Amino acid sequence: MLETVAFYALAATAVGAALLMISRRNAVYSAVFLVICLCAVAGLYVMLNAQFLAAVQVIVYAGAIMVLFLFVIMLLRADSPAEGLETLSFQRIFGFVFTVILLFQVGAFMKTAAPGAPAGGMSQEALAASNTEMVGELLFTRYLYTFELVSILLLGAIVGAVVLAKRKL
Amino acid sequence: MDLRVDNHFLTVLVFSPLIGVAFILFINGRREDLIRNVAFITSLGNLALSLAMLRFFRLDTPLMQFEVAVPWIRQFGISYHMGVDGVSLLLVFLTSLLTAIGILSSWRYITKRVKEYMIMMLLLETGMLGVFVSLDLFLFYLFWEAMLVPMYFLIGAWGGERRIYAAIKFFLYTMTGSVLMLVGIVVMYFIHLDQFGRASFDLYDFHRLSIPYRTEMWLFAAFAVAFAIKVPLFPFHTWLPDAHVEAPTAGSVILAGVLLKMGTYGFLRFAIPLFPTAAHAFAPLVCTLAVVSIIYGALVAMVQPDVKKLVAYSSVSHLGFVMLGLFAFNLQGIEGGIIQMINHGLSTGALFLIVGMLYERRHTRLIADFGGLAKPMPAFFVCFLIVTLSSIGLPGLNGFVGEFLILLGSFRANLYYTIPAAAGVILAAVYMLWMFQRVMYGRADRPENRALKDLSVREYAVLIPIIVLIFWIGVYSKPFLRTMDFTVRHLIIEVERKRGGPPPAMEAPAPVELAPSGGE
Amino acid sequence: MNAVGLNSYLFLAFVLFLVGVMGVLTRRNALIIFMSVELMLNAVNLTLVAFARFLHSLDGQIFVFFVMTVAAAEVAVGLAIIIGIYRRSETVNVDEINLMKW
Amino acid sequence: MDSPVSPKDLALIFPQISIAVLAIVILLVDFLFGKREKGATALFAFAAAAVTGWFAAGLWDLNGAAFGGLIVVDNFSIFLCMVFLAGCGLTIMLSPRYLDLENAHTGEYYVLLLIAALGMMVMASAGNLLTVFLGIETLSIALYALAGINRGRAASGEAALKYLLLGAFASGFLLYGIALVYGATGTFDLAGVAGALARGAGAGPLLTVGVVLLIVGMGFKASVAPFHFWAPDVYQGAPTPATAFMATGAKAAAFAVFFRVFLTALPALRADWAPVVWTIAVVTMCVANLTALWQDNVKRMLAYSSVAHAGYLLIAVLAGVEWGGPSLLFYLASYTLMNIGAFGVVAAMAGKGRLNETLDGFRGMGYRSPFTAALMTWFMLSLAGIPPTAGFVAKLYVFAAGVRADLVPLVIIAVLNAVVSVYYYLRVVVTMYMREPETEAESAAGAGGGFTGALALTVCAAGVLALGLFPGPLLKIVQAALLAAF
Amino acid sequence: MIDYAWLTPLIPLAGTVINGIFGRRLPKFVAGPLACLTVLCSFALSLMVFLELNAMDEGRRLAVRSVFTWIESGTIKVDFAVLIDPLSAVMLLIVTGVGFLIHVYSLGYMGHDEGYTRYFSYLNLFMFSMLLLVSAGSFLLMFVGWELVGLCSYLLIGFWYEKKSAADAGKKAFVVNRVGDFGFLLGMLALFGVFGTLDFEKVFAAVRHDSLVSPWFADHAVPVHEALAVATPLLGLPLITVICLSLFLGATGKSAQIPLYVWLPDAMEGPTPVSALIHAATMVTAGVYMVARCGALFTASPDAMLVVAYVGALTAIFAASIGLAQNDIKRVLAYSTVSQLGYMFLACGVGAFAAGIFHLATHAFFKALLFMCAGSVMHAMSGELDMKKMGALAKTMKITAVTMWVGALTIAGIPPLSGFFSKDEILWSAYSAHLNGSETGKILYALGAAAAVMTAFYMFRLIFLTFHGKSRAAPGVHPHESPPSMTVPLVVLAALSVVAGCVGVPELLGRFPLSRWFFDFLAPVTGGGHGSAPAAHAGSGAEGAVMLVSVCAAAAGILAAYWVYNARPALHDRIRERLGPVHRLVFNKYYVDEIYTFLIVEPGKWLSSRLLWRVFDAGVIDGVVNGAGYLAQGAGAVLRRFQTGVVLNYALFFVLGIIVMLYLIL
Repeated sequence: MLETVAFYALAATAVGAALLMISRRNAVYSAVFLVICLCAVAGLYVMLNAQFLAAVQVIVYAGAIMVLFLFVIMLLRADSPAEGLETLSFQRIFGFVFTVILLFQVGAFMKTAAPGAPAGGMSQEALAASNTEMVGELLFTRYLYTFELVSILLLGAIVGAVVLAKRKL
Repeated sequence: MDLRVDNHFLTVLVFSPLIGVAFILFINGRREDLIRNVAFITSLGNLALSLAMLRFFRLDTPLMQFEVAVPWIRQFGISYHMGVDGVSLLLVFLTSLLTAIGILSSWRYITKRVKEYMIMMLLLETGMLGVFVSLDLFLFYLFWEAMLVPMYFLIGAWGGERRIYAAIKFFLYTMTGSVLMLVGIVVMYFIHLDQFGRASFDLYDFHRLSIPYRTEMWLFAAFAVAFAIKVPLFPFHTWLPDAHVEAPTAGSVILAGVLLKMGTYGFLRFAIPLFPTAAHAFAPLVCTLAVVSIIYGALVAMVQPDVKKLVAYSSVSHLGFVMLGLFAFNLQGIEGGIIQMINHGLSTGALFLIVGMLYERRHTRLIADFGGLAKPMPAFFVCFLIVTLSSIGLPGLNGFVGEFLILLGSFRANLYYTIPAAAGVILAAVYMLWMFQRVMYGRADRPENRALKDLSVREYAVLIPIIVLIFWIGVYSKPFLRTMDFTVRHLIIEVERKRGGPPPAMEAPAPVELAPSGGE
Repeated sequence: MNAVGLNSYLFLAFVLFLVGVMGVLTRRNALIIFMSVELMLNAVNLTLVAFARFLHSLDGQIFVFFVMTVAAAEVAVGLAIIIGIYRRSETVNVDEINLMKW
Repeated sequence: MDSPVSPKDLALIFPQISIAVLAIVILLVDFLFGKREKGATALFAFAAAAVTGWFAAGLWDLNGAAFGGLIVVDNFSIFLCMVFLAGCGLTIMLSPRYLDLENAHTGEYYVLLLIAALGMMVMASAGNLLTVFLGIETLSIALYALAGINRGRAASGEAALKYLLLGAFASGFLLYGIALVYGATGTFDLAGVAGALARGAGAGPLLTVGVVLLIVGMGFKASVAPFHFWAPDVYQGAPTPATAFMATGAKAAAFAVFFRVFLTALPALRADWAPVVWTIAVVTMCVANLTALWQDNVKRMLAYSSVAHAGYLLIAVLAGVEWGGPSLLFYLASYTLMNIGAFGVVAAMAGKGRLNETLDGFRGMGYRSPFTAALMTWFMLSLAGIPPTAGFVAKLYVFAAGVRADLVPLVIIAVLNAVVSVYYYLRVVVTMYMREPETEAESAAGAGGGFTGALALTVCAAGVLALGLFPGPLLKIVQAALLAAF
Repeated sequence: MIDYAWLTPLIPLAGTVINGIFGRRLPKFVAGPLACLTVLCSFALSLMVFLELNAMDEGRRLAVRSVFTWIESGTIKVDFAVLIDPLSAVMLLIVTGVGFLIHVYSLGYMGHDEGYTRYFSYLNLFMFSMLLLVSAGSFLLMFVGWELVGLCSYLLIGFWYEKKSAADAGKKAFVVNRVGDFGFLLGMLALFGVFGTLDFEKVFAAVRHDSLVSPWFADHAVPVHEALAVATPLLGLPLITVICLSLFLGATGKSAQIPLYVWLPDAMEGPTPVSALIHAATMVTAGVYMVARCGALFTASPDAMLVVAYVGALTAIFAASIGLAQNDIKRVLAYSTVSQLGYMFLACGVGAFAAGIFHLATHAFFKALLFMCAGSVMHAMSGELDMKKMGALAKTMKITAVTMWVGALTIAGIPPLSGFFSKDEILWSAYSAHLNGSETGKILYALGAAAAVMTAFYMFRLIFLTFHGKSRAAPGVHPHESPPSMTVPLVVLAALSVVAGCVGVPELLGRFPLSRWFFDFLAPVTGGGHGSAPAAHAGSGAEGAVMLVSVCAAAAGILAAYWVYNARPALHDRIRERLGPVHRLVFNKYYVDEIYTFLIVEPGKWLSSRLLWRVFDAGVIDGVVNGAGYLAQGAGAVLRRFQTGVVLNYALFFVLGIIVMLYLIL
């Protein structure tokens, strides 16, 4: 019961924040609503026994990344509501229509679909008990390769970001 | 197939122009006369090889000669397989001859970018020769397409006003047809793979296929469209006038003299023997189109104001005869068709040379700009007259032999096509003579026409070999017909055998023997 | 087992995803578009975690971890690009960035 | 628990390690060279690509999976690695002069190229949807940066932004697709997915939607319609050598993934995805070829052309493993050579402060710089599929594969499209040989490319010729690669 | 000598080659005589051949000599072979004989022309072609000569090519001939289809012996008469009729019969010796020769024979009527030629092939004579052709006047000149022929007799207008007699015209050595000497009556002409006014040229130029081709608009793509 209530509360928060995010004219507000949305999703992660991810979500995503966003928004003075509606009206109408079509095309399946057979072979309880530990272990054993790969990816991102953003080469 | 390497004579023949190309590449582009000489000597060398081939060609066998077969791309069973038989022999010779003549005729006509021009001419020669000797469909297609490129350059870079339009139209139109043929070739490849478990693009292997009826029809259609565009058969002909008009003289000569023959050659070498049933099924359509080409080409040629365009449409008409002959499926028809290919190459080639000579002198090709040229240019008059008459099909000149045999063959196959086709003979006289009259006869009203120079030594050299052949074939065609006799007989027998029809009616009608008591 | 079924999570994630899509399609501020993309990724993450939960598998969570990392990397590069654009043309409106077309 | 890394695993990813480490080394070494000496960095980068290629070649016929199936190193992937690295090396050779002229020569450029190559290699050998994703992202992030690296030009930044926004958008869909496939089959492992599907598990509308979204995600990278819109803009805006790499390597990697995912993991669903891919192929070919007819900017035209080629390549994917696989590999190899060559010529057209990418700049080039023009002609012919070029054999092979798979209508559409494409390829040739320059600037539009550039172009041209006339050895290799891999 | 008969055509060819190649470097006094010499050699050779043949047994006068194989393809084998039999021997003699005289005449006539050597090379080429035509051993080789004489005709009519009318006339001649050749070609194809050979003696022998043949439409051997009786599809006529009519179409073209006669009057644009040689004496008779040569075939088809006879008779009277009103001296002669050729066909049509050939021979003499006289007149009048501007020339041109009188009397049919005998033979054959009932013969006879009156009238109209009455010459024209090289041939031909009749005298007028020689000699070829056969059953009374009528007709014509044009010069203007429209109709040659132009030439041009070329070819066919290109470009133009440059639009298409894909797959 509590879980259901929590789910709907978080879900409503997430969707509401998301809708507000995309509809605010001021980019700063959007960023703030996105943070709220991300936190709500983090709450859902907890409910799904993904405590580690929930933590990462709040710290890295909502914390670091969104701060970076806000920083850039301020830097570029993009918070001023410069957007006009009319120039993009057809784009907006179609954007809305297409999204709704997608909702009806696929939404129904989302409510009826069932996952495949359990593949992990681990009980929920075990997973819940030491989520962080297990994720960590997997990352450094089975997924060591990808972990290292991501480091190169990040290196590339850093190099790229530096090259692109540096004032003078 | 068992791979025999008889000799590499054909390799040398086909690729010898590339030697010239290699030399020319290293000559400074400003030394134009040297380039011309090298190109001409190369083409003469090639012509000498062709003559040697004629000399050593054996007349007593239908089989391929000078055959060379080397595995090339084993994964697809593609082999470097070439050979010459009676069908292709004369065409190879014609190619060598017309290229040499074309190069000679370009001596003063081409003054810009001589180096590139000569390279293209020689590349074109290799491409054309390759088409006529390839016995592997991959190899054939390779030459068939590759040859478009130098021709495209010749039209596009050295042509007239609308050269780019013409060049692109030529390229795209012909390519549209040939890509469909490529799909057809691939389909055959897989049929062969399934039936024999072995990859091959070899013509010999494809002859052994048994193809389901529907497939055969489709395959024939794919091949036929490619070839019909090249021929060009009505209604696929509209690229031809444009290409001819815009091309430089030598380009037109080769276009008319050789390239169009690739279409008819393709029918004879591939489309008919590979798909005999379909070929017979399609024969009414093809013959109808051929007859329409004959009449239509002639009628439209009649009213052209531009000499080159007129000759171009006349090609449509003449090639219609060839097609009619080939689709008679009998000895006279096919032999007439082949001879007519040669004839058309000679006479139309010569006509384009003549138009080129006029253009060099007057920088116009409009009939209305000429008139009264007979007086200042008597020798030119004679040559032009002979060539015109050859094109009309005057007996005693080459054109007649081909047309007569075609009509004879076609008459035996289906006389309904023969009657309108024979009527085309009348129209040929109308449009050619009318043109001839307007150009050569009358009073030279324009002063520039009055001052024209007669043929130069080089121009004699260009025209005389053709005229000699025009007379030779016209007066004594037997040696030419003999080169193809065995091959064509064999081909007809094979076609009939594959169709499973009655044994070939090669000997009907039997000649009447003189009754012993009668007449004397 | 669970009071809230998998489908609820899936549907929620899908809705969030579509909100992100709608954001991309309807906004012209590059930064907001970019945030909408982050929202889409987030929705995917939720889907993955939900599946992981119901499949009794941690792979999904691991995947989410990598998605987050990649998202961070993309943000880094993306913001650098946006800054570069802004420096040159003083705008972050994507419909004004159309030098190249047709 | 055992050590997570076995020596064999390390051996199999040694080329990846090599290129990653060398990239870092170059990043550091780059500091040694001054602003005008970045050519030395290029040399190092070329060496890095070459060495890695040598390592990769050493893995031929090893055919194994590493890291629990995250990575599958088989001949298929090794062949593609060689193609990527060749493309990378050629791109590096084309770059110095262009970047110097554009004042955008930095060492980071080469590092990013190498990282992009790493991403491609990961994609080619990905055995798991996670590696697929990470490979794509590694590649993409490097390419986003490469597209925008020419900061002197607005177009470069615009290209980067467009690429990034759409790329991220597409990643979202790809991820959603991966998530749905995971949900339906319970695994990210390609073989696992195939196994689950073979057991009859998971099939359902969610999985189908997931497959569609996978097509979307990978189709974006492969630039197939209607997900190709980024390609012309990005190709045009990015520095030309980088474009060359994008158009060849990235596309090849995308098709490698496409092929592997759909033919290893999802063959069971072929009946579902084949019609969709069929349609996409037709739309891609037609849209790209028809739009390309109008392009006056050669680079942009080549971009549309590369989209069109993606359409042809889809035929290979549809044709299946036996014929489609080798034809795909052959096509990608030939395509890499001829397209890098073509973009290389465009790069070579650049002069100080002028890119000369439009057709006007090519006027009369056939006589101004005959060698480059001849090479360009050669590449155009190859792209158009005229024998005796590699492009012809490649097209023939792919179309043959299509015929084999009973896709004759599709093949006919494709060959007709190829005819249409001839028009715009020949337009370049027409301009070079048949039109005279009209302005001073046009007649001055140079074509050099520097020594390395010319060398790279020559290598490409020679390769195109060699593959066109004697494709046998390479055919043997690609057929062997597929036999061992699938 | 028969073994060398094949040289007969080739000797003049050598002349052509020498004059053609070295012509401009040869002096005139070499080129012309050289040409004459070659013809003289041929004549000598022909004479020897003729004598040798004549010396043989009557039944064995046939020799085929093959020189080399020209075409060989499967069953068709055509040799370059000559056939020497009485018919070809006679023809060879006529052609070389008259040809030689005209060559000599040309030496003078063309003496001052700048195209002197060109003229003689053409003329020699003509001799070659004509000799080839008459000596050919097969249909195909005959066709070669047939076409080549057409070519020479084209070249010689257009000899003065700077005159547009000359060039046009040349082309017209060639094209109209081609229409006829089309028929010849079809007939030949059908013959090959039936007989499997084109050699004359094999075909005719098969017909004669009714051998077994395997025609193309039957799958087994059948006798010739069955094969030839097969009804042809579409037409329903027996095959033999179709073949004969096809061949006859060829003959009407070459021999200027209805409906293809229109080229001959225009052909007078050529030099007068050419008109004499080609368009009077030799080439135009090729059709008659061909029909006579194929007598065996034609006799097998009564319907075809009837057509031949009617066409001949109608042409005879039709052309003669046009000749009544022409003022151009050469055109009068041209229509006269057409008319006389009609007589010859009439003879062939009624089966009297030998009579046709006989008339051919005499006609060759007198018509060549008339033309050359006309040429002499023109020579004297500085090229003037209009008879209205002549008159009283008899005073200054004695020889010409006398010889022309002889020619006119001959053609009018005044005994005992040769024309009387040959024409009478034809008229009598027609009168006595049994074709489709005897009335037909009588009708044909009536037509012929009427034409005879007209002939006499227009010939003497010409004579009186030209040589008598007052001179109406333009000032500055000083008529003078021609040089001997021209007058000597006139005299020779006049003599021949006078005496030639004695080898074909009707038995009614007595028998003497050689009196029926011509018919007897030709009998093996033309079949049983038709010329004399009717006499046996029609009775000599009727024959005498026919003869008398002929003479009266000729006399009436001459007197009428005298009355109108000499005795009462003012009368003819009144007659012309009285006749009004009829005169205009006749004067304008029944507007046949205009009708042809209106019905065939103009629609053809319009069809080709406007409809086929500009609308259909450029518009429809090329429109489709270019349209495909434009369509592609247009589609491209639309599609590229989707590439707006705005990334958001791209995302929109992206999503749209997904929606469509989902729609497809779900």
